Amino acid sequence: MQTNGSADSEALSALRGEVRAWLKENMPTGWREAMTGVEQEAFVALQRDWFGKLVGAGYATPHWPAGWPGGGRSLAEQKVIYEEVARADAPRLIMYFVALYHAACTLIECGSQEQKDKYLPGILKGEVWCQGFSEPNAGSDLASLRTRAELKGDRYVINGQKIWSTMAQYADRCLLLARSGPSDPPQGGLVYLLADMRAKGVTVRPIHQITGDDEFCEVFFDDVEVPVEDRIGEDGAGWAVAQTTLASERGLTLVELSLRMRYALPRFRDVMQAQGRLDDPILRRDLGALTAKVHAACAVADRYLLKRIAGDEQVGDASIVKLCYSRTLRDFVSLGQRMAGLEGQYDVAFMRGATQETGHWALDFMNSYNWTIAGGSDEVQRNILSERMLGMPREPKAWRL
Amino acid sequence: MQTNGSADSEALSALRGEVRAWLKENMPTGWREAMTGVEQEAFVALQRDWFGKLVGAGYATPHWPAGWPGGGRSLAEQKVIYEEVARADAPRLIMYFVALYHAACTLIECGSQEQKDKYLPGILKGEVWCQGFSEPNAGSDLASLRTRAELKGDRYVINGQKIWSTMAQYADRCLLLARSGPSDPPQGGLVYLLADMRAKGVTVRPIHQITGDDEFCEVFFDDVEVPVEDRIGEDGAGWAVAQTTLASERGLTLVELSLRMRYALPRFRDVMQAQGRLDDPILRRDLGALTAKVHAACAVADRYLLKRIAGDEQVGDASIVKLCYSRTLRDFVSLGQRMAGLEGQYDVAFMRGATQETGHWALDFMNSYNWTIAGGSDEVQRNILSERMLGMPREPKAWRL
Amino acid sequence: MIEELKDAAHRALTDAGVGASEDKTWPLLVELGWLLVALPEDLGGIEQGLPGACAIYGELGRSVAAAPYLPAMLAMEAVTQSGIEDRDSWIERLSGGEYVAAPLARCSVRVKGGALSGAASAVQAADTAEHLLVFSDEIVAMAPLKTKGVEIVPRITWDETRRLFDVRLDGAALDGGVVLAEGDAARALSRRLTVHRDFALAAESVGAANAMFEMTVEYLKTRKQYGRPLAMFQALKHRCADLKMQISAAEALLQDSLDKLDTEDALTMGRMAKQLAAATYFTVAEEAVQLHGGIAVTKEHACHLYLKRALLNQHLGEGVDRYELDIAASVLGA
Amino acid sequence: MIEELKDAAHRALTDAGVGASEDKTWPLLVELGWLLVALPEDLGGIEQGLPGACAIYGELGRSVAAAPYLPAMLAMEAVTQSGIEDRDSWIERLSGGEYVAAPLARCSVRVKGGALSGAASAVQAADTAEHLLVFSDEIVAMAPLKTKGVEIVPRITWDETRRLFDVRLDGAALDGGVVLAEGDAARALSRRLTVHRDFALAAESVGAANAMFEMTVEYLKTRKQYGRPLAMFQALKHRCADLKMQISAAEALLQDSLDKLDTEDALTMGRMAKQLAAATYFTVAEEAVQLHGGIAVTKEHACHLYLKRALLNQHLGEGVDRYELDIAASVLGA
Repeated sequence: MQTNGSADSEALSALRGEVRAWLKENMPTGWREAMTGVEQEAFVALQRDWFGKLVGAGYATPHWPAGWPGGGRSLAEQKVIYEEVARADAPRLIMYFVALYHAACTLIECGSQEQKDKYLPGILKGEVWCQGFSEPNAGSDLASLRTRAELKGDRYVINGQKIWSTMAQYADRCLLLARSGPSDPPQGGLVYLLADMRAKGVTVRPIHQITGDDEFCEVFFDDVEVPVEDRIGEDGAGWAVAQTTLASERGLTLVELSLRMRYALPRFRDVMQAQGRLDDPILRRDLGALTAKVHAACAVADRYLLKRIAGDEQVGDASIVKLCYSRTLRDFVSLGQRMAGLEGQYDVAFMRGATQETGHWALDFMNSYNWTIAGGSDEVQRNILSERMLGMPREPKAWRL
Repeated sequence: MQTNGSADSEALSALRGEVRAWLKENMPTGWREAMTGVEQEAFVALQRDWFGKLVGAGYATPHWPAGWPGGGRSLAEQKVIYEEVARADAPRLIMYFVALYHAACTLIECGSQEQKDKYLPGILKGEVWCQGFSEPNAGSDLASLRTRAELKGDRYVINGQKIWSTMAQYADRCLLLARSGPSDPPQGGLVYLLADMRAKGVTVRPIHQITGDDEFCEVFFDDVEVPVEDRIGEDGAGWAVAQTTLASERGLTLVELSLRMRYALPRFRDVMQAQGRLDDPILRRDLGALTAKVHAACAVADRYLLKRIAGDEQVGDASIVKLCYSRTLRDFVSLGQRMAGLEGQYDVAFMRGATQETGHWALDFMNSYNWTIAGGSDEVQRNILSERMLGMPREPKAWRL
Repeated sequence: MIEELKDAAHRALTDAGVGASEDKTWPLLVELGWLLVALPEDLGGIEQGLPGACAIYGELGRSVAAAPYLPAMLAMEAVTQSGIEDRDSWIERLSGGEYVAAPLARCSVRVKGGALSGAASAVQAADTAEHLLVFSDEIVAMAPLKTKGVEIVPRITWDETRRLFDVRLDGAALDGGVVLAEGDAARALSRRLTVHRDFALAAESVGAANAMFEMTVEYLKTRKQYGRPLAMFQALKHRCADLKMQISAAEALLQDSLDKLDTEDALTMGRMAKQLAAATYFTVAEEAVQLHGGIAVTKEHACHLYLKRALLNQHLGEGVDRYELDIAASVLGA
Repeated sequence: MIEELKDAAHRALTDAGVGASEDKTWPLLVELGWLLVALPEDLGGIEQGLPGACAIYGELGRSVAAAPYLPAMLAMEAVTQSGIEDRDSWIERLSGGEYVAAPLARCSVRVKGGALSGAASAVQAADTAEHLLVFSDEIVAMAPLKTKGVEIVPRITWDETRRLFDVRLDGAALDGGVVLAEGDAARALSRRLTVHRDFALAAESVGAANAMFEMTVEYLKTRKQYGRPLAMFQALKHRCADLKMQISAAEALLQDSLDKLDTEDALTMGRMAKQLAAATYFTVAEEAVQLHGGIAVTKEHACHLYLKRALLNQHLGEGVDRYELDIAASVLGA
């Protein structure tokens, strides 16, 4: 079913055609198979290669200001690029996402001119950044962040532990949120630093995931020094800067991911056929109900971006998009693993950089938790939605144990 | 599938045979059809007639002490009677349930000898009692009960409003829970009275239900006088007496109701056949999953009663039974109404004293709320279960607005 | 333009009240020109197409109004799209408020020797209408109802805001009626009407779900237990959040589809929109009653009107399961 | 007696630890005599029947232990029920801890000229076992594995606590093996083994679901957010309450069925017990991971062992959908 494009302006159509043609020419084929059961290094090589191609074509940084390669694109144009990447089932730039979006947008919006000059060119050259926000036992509760940043002369001395840092084992730099003062109000007392991952006292430990992958890491800071000039914003303003970081992808990721899910619907045909159940009304009924939900998830993500383009976004809208994607994804992978039967349990494919719709259903099922738990869990989204969008009262803040 | 009886002792088997034979002989046949679309009076006549027969046979009061007709039966024997009533699809004694269980058990356990002598014989003769616990805007929050009982000399003067009182329009007496003092602790300050429904100042207003029935009522008390000798227990002990009332049916009702659901499973065959979908794998798959749940709900209710018989009951057990029944019932009626299709929407049967498995699926669907909302809603059961059984902490009581 | 239309409809129907009768709402919608919403400008309409009509369906759903707007709009669409000579006079009659009937579920009608035979199911307004719009792959026609060979059987539903009938045609003459399309043209037009019907039911369901949900959140904010508003209890909040997300999804799918109507996939898009909207509305209704508690199972409260409509809407159109199977076929290519 | 057995097993397996290896748990269960649980007293067993065995399955599920107890017990049951002459020596070998293999999913095996052909699916322990128990309506036999015509294909699963294989027999000789039943007797014995297998999978699933659920509630009580333990958040409490109710239902159905095993409906009862238990376990696993959050998707935590077992258990036996269809047939009488 063709649902992209019909609403495009002529300019957008032209861009779409251009991106589609470029992808056809340049996209690495068979990358999924090549990433199955291999060591992390092979995946890193693929990421570097693909990153280089995209930067060269100007498709890696359409969201950067004009003047940078491919920069100055409107959100509508960025959306077209994301849609075409999803359509082509190109690799996601997992290793560079933090650098290209989180780091770059934070620098562009909140960094000094010196900081921009110092760091942005490096990103384009392929420096890898990681995020140091989450901590063990902190979840989405910023007030309980415990990594300390102590100002001593012209440098901060960092001690503490971060977790869920994507591909930190390859990172050159880290976006580090640390505590330099008391958490009163809860968002207060935080400082936002750009830490050197090669500095003395930094230890990275990859986390062994249940799928066999290890794309997330723990990062330990032991008397690590960060010069004051690598602080973004004022001391104590870390929370506000972090908001900029988190807002940087602007809904594009979920447009891409829901489209990937939609383009993967034919995988159900494959699994039904493999099971000899292509004509089974039971599976067909379930697939029909799911298909409507998948299309709806795409529509939700799509319309959210249109709202942003029109400047109409309302509080809670982003939570709807996230929750809708994550619940639909869970339905998607659940049905797939159900259909795949016993054979699906024998399919122990372990694929680097797998998205959630590889057709290896047990793997996809396990990977789906990356979207129901991480990046603001479903539970956090439900809190935001009910309290901020529906105006259902919060429990008074005074209610503490 | 035969799952009753195999665990019976010889004596229980004999009782089962006796009850079964009696029901075959005495049960009103075609009562469901006769109760469809009729006025309340016809239903009342059926109830009176059936009550008389059951009392005569000693099957109405097996739970009363020895000496009363059929009394002194063990819980295991009572269970056999309930099971057979469900199996026969006999009418439920809706109009007399409060008298036979709530009123009688409260009198037997907490009443004075004078009170027992005064009221128990009348119950056997067919006096109808109703319950006056719930109030508008009180739900399950006893602390917010507002009906006032003011002691003036040798009588209480009652003012207030009760709701959800089953068949109060036919009641002679009311089990009335009212406030005679402050609610500190929340359960405090309540008095338990036996009010005369014919007294001056009592007004009963039937509630028009969405199914067309009106088996519930609002009851208004306007300076109604109740003599002090009609108080059960001490002034202020109302909450404790009410607990006796509520515990009086001891799990028998849910044994009966889940069995009724199980015995009604063949109704799915009827609806599938009527829709020409008897062989449809979609419906069969759904029916298969439901069937296991229905049998499980029976097993849950059954084993709970066995635990009570053995004196092994644990806190929260009753909530599991209630929640399991109500959720399974919802699944049951949802599937039925789904299967019944458009024709099911045209089946606007309005049946007095309908249980939840009449095969009129839209009606059954609507009636199913009687079990997910009333008698401790699903939400209340989940609170009890998580806090009292699983030991998940309550929010501190000091958390009030 | 569509936003203005929607706002105006919202105001008018809010004034009329929830579950307002046909006597009240039919003259209202005729007077306010809602029958002209989709009609091209050169025929005297305001040319807002199906998206415009869906704005009205949504508002009618919001207020569970009783007026037989959908059959009238199907008839308008059928007549407009046809090449018949006296099209303008038909449009005039219909837009003037003459009642017309149409099936909201299956319709299997064939022509034999210039007369119609077959059955139309869940026909709204068959008792007050002059004509019945029938549409199948073989024929689309306005069939006279007050003639021999027509049997009209009332089918009372729990949803009292809709008067439905089964209509059986047994060699019913077409005199006074008109054939709108036959052969390939009938197939195309019938398909177009099916798409319209599915989107209409979707829009109505989304509107009703929204209204019922808002009513529920308001109730939870008002009603207190244990010294706090129910809306402060996190378990209820999370359930509301899930419902809001589901309604938003059904609504987004509907709106997104309406933006892209001219693709070849309109039929499947209508199927998906209707299926998801009706299923979501049912979920919302089921939860809304539970969250309201006892008051919702009394006739004093409006909840039941929405609940009964939700029950019915699942089964209109092709009915449950059939939609899902059709959608699956579009994915599986068979 | 069964309670004591269960407690002893619980203690022993708690000592062995979650997900303990076959090397550790197999000798343990042989030594503690768990293979004798269902064996009649006159054959040297402790005669606790299937309910006794299910107590052990439950505890093995609780600790996601790797030992191939189920194939061994199926073989014990098959041999015990057969009328073969050298029954006692077979029982001795098996109860002494000789590994034996059996299919945990479909088995379609036929006899041709004294040799076996067909396939057995999800065969546990086929690599270490001397014999494979095959059972179908046609034949029940202990087939030698280390002989010509036997192909053993390892099937690695996500659940690393189970070593599964596909075994294909192509005219495999029975020398050194034994036919346990043929014809009507085979049908009856095969049915009995199927019932045993279904109840075993049910018991294991219920045990695992309980353990995973308890682990989750404990975690929620310990872990704090916004100054309170997660267990105080009502939305999470209600989800836990629903899970507890569902586990209790699956458990009650299992226990209730085990009390009534000698009815003619044992096959359907086994179907229902397995279907509900496996589905419930899956739901519990899905929710438990979500409630644990990030830690549950790391190998440092035991959650994933339970999750992977839950995924697998759905598909063992007859597999999803097939159970439901069989149960429905028992209601519909066809």
